[in-house]
Amino acid sequence: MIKTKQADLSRRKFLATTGAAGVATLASPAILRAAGSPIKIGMPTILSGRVAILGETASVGAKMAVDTFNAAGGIDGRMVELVIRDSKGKPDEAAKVTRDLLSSDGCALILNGEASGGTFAVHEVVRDTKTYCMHTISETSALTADPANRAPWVFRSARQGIHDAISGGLYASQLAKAGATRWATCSPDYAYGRDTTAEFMEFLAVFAPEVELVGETWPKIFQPDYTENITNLLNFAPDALYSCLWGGDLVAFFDQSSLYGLFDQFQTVAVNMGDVPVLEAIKNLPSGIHSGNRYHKDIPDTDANEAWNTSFRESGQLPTNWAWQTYTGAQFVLEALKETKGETGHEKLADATRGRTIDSPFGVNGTVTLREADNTLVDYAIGYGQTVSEAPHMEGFQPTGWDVIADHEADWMKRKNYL
Amino acid sequence: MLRLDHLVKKFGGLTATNDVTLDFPAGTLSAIIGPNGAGKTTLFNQITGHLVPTSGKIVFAGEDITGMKPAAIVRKGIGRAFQVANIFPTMTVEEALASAVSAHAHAAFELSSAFPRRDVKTRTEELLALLGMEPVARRISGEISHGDQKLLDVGLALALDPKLLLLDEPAAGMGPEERWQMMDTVQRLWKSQNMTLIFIEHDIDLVFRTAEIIHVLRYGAVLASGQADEIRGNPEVIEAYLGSETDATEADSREEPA
Amino acid sequence: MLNIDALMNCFGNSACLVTQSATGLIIGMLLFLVASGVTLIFGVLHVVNFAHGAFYMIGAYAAYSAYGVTGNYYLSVLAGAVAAAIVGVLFERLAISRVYKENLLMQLLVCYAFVLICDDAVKIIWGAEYLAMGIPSEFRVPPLRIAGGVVPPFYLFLAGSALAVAILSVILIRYSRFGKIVRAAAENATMVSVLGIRVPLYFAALFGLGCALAGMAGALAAPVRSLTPGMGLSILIESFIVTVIGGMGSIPGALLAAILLGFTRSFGSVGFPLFVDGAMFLMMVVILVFRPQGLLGERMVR
Amino acid sequence: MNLAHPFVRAAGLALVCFVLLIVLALVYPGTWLLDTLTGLFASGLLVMSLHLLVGYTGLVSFGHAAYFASGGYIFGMFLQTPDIVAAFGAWSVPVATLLALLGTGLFALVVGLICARLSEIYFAFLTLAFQMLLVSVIQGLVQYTGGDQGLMGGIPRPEFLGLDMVQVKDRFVFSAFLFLAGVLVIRLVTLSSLGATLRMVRDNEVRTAFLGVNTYRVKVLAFTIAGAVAGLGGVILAILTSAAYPEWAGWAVSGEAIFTIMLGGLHSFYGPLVGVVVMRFINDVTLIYTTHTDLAKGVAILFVVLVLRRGILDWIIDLRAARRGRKEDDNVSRALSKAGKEAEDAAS
Repeated sequence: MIKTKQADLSRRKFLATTGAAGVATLASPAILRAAGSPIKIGMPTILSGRVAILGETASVGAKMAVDTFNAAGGIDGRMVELVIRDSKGKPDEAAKVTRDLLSSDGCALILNGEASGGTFAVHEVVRDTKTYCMHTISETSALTADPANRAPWVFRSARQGIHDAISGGLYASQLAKAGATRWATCSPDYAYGRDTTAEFMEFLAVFAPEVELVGETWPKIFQPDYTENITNLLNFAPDALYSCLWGGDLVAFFDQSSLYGLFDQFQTVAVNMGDVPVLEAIKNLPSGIHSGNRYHKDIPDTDANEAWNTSFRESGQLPTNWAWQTYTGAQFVLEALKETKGETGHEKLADATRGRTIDSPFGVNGTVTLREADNTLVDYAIGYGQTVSEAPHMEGFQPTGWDVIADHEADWMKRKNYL
Repeated sequence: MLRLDHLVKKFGGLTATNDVTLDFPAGTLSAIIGPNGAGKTTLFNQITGHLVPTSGKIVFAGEDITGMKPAAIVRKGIGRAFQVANIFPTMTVEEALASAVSAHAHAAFELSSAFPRRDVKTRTEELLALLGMEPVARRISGEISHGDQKLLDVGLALALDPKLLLLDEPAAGMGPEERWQMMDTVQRLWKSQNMTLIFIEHDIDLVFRTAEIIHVLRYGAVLASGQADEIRGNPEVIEAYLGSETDATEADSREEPA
Repeated sequence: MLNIDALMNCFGNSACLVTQSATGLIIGMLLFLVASGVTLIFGVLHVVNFAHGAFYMIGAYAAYSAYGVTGNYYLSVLAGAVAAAIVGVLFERLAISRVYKENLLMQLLVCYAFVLICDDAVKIIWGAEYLAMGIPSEFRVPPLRIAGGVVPPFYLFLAGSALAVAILSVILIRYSRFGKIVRAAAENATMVSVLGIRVPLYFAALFGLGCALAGMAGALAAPVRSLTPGMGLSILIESFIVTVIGGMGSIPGALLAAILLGFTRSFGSVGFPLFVDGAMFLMMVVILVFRPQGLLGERMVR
Repeated sequence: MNLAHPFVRAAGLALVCFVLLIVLALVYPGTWLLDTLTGLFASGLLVMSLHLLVGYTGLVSFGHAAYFASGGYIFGMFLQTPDIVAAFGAWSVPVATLLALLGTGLFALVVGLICARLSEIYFAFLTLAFQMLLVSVIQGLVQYTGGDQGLMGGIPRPEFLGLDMVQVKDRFVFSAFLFLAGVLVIRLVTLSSLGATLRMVRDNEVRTAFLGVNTYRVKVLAFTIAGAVAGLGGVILAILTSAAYPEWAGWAVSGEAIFTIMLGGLHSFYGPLVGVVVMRFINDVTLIYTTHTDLAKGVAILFVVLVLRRGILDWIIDLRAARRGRKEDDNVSRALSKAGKEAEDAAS
């Protein structure tokens, strides 16, 4: 039931925009539903710009889940249809696209494939319109951790920054113990970059109190030239660098940094390095960069993961962090739809989603769960390793246990007054 | 009404206005003539505040207006029309005149009245009649004939009810027939509006026929002043200007049509 | 927001001073190359080329493709410049030349349309996702150390060639027969065409030259910047800041302003890291308010 | 009441439109059209107010989006302050709207005082620079503006006069009111004596000064009014999206607004509104076939600028005028030939 984007849009959009527009569209969702027509899931994601490749893989991930579901008969024969739209990675565009998906495309719920910037915009829309929503990409902790942001019918199937920070802090404390005590940071200047960096440094200090922050530099998101940031890092003369740059920005940063021999001068922890397309795009990948796992076919090293990896690659794309997260998010949504028998009311769907555990190739123990307390994903494989210049590009992986994460996360929430 | 007192304007090494002292009594119709580059327009620009004199004084209605801004000088009651018709090309004739009247009626910033205000409309209709422009009132200013555009320019200046009106070559760029008509209109306006009028013209015949008093400029300085007969008989003027530029007989023969 | 200490420390430390100064010059030179194209076109044709960033992008993408085929970086840079020049001449002939006499608004719109079309065309030809060209092998060498400061040889090459090409084109405009004809035609096109010279071709060539400078800048920078549709925007804005600060139409002004901006970026990131962009716009505002003709501009404005 | 008075007619038209829109809201069963129109109201005020500058005063501002964003931010930041909302209660939204209008007007006044001294291209660049400066300020003051994320956490919009801004219909009615009020203000300006002065400045600034008008003040005044009305547009969008984003002040918004005016028609009052609708149409129709909407927009611009050489509404008006002209010619020639025939008949 997955059609191409264009074909998908055409009928609906055409109705919406030609003369008679109004009445026809207005009436249609109800009629279609009565006739057992497909349930539409709207998906805003980034399909242009420097991170378009991630948006593409997210689309493939969501489609995989929906295809499998429809092939297995859907909801008693009723199909599910994805409507995917380019949000261009801009918050205002993401908000606009989401509203359009709901009001002119007749989507009943949102599978949000936007990065952090746009996610908060989408979040406002679904809170405002009381629409069931699954955020699949944003890792910004405050999205679900801060009670002020929560909405009971909104979920997150992505990693959470705080989980990575605990895992990364624990891992990096070993570097600190080995003498790397002077740290600098270079992260993108927006919510995700600021929050993630602050959380990482916070936990690094928890596990290795001797660490000192000697300087930070904040390039703008999608900044073309990092020269001034790089030379600034040289001036800080740290023992180690932390960066949460990602996608094309990370590639450009690495290419430019290599001219300055940056990676010979200190240790580098680049949390988003572990995405396969990024690893392959950097033309001369330095070895020994520390990175979190984003998506890796050997983490966890199971048959299910291996099989998923193989079938994903049939799309012609390389699997990414965005891909598994969107796939997982779509799985949760579909399971919930099945339980409500296709009803899309936000409360009903939310009740069917909250606290649910599903089988997953990405779970440490073969399952992942949407934690009941804060509607966020737990039990996914998480840990740190090092890059190597040859495929599979990652080695020395050290997983972090979820008991450790849970303890520290609880402490952190207390410190933040989130509890 | 207007007195220029030892007016000097220098551009670098060039003296455009050289110690000009002139008096324009109230209610007179004067002309300033002189060959190209004699400094006629420069003189006007100083009177209207577009240029600041290097030295000397400009006194209007007993008040020293030297160095004032153009807009302030306009409000004192000096109106001006330009050598090249200086109009509002996309507005209709009626609209342009009404806008000028409106500005004069202190309504330029008025938001409370619809345009044109009733008194503005009445005055605009008077002006249109005075100028004889009713037939083209609804046409776009940029699309009417050259002569009408010049007339509109004069009309814009008249809209300000000036005590003193300066016309810079009102008949420039027109055919012979039109020129005579234009000067007749100027004379008629002057008579009916009870104002002081100064115009620049380099066509000596038009000047002799129209003006009461004539001032001849050369190289920025006053060469001669007087009534038509005095100027006509002044040997210096004949030598410097008349003899060299116009043929006397030809000029005489042109006095016929009216 | 302000970190005077860090700035003072940097001035007192030769390593930091050398590194940051070099950074300023590197950023400045590339900007100068782009801005000199803008200012050249404005100075002669009096057209504000709002589409200049698109030519930067075209240069970068053309270089990427050429590098893929030839594997030769220098050839790729040439290809980038040539591609931008060709598109520039076509754009001038088909669109911009029709609005030379129109007002600013029309020129702006034509350029805006061209930028939209180019960005989507790039998406169609090269795809929407980022591309990375990678650093040519001859430049994969350790950076130079000068008085404790760090300077990569690749950037030396980049800044050097940018400066050289920009200056060469100025000499071309000022002293060659081509330059003299173009400038004369800009003053009085009718007179020059009476002499039997086909003025439109000369205008097109000059426009193409300006675009080639942008294209070359894009090609030069391609190895270290990830290529995306719309990548021309930020460099366009910066080069306009440079052009306005230096004075519209003044090449020496553009050089001065480009270096000024480069240093603002490099030392600003030490002293006031969060307000670097703001500082650039503020400089532009101050210049426009107090000296609208720019630092070295000659045209009277008001 | 004088029904022939232009002000009365304009206000009457606005009132009729308002009633029609309320009826639409009542009978329309869904949300799509209402939300779409609400969005169009926001961009409508942006382009209509810019048109007052570009079309009526001849001031090409590249930075008009700054005032649009300013309206949205003032509105949002005011309502996101709990103490203020507690103090104003049910009047919070109207007060915030008024504040956004006045605050934006003040902001535009300050910028206008600086920019109006410059001519053409330098004016354009300076307005652009102020817009960019505003974007960096918004992005820099993270703790107040949410930086690049925009105003996060939603904008509280307490119910007032029985209107709840979370409801599509209520929100639509209030936005329609703001929109019509904004358009009416601009309409009254263009119909007033000030409007005539604006057109004089556009046509010939020097001559206007020579009629004793302080043209600098005229330009500043136009800039201020246009800015304030644009701010009202920002308020509508902030109500619709329950947020405000720095992109609203971006150059792309300004650029698209200028294009929308040109597309619709520079010389007719309602041209920009036609432009807004057509723009949305181009966007939605091209989305059916391709994601490359920019390409379609670019081609449309080139067509309008290079082929039509005027906006759509201007083109239609000119076309009708030309046809009427031809008709008159026809009448004349018919009359002439008739006269000729009669003369022939008489002769024979």
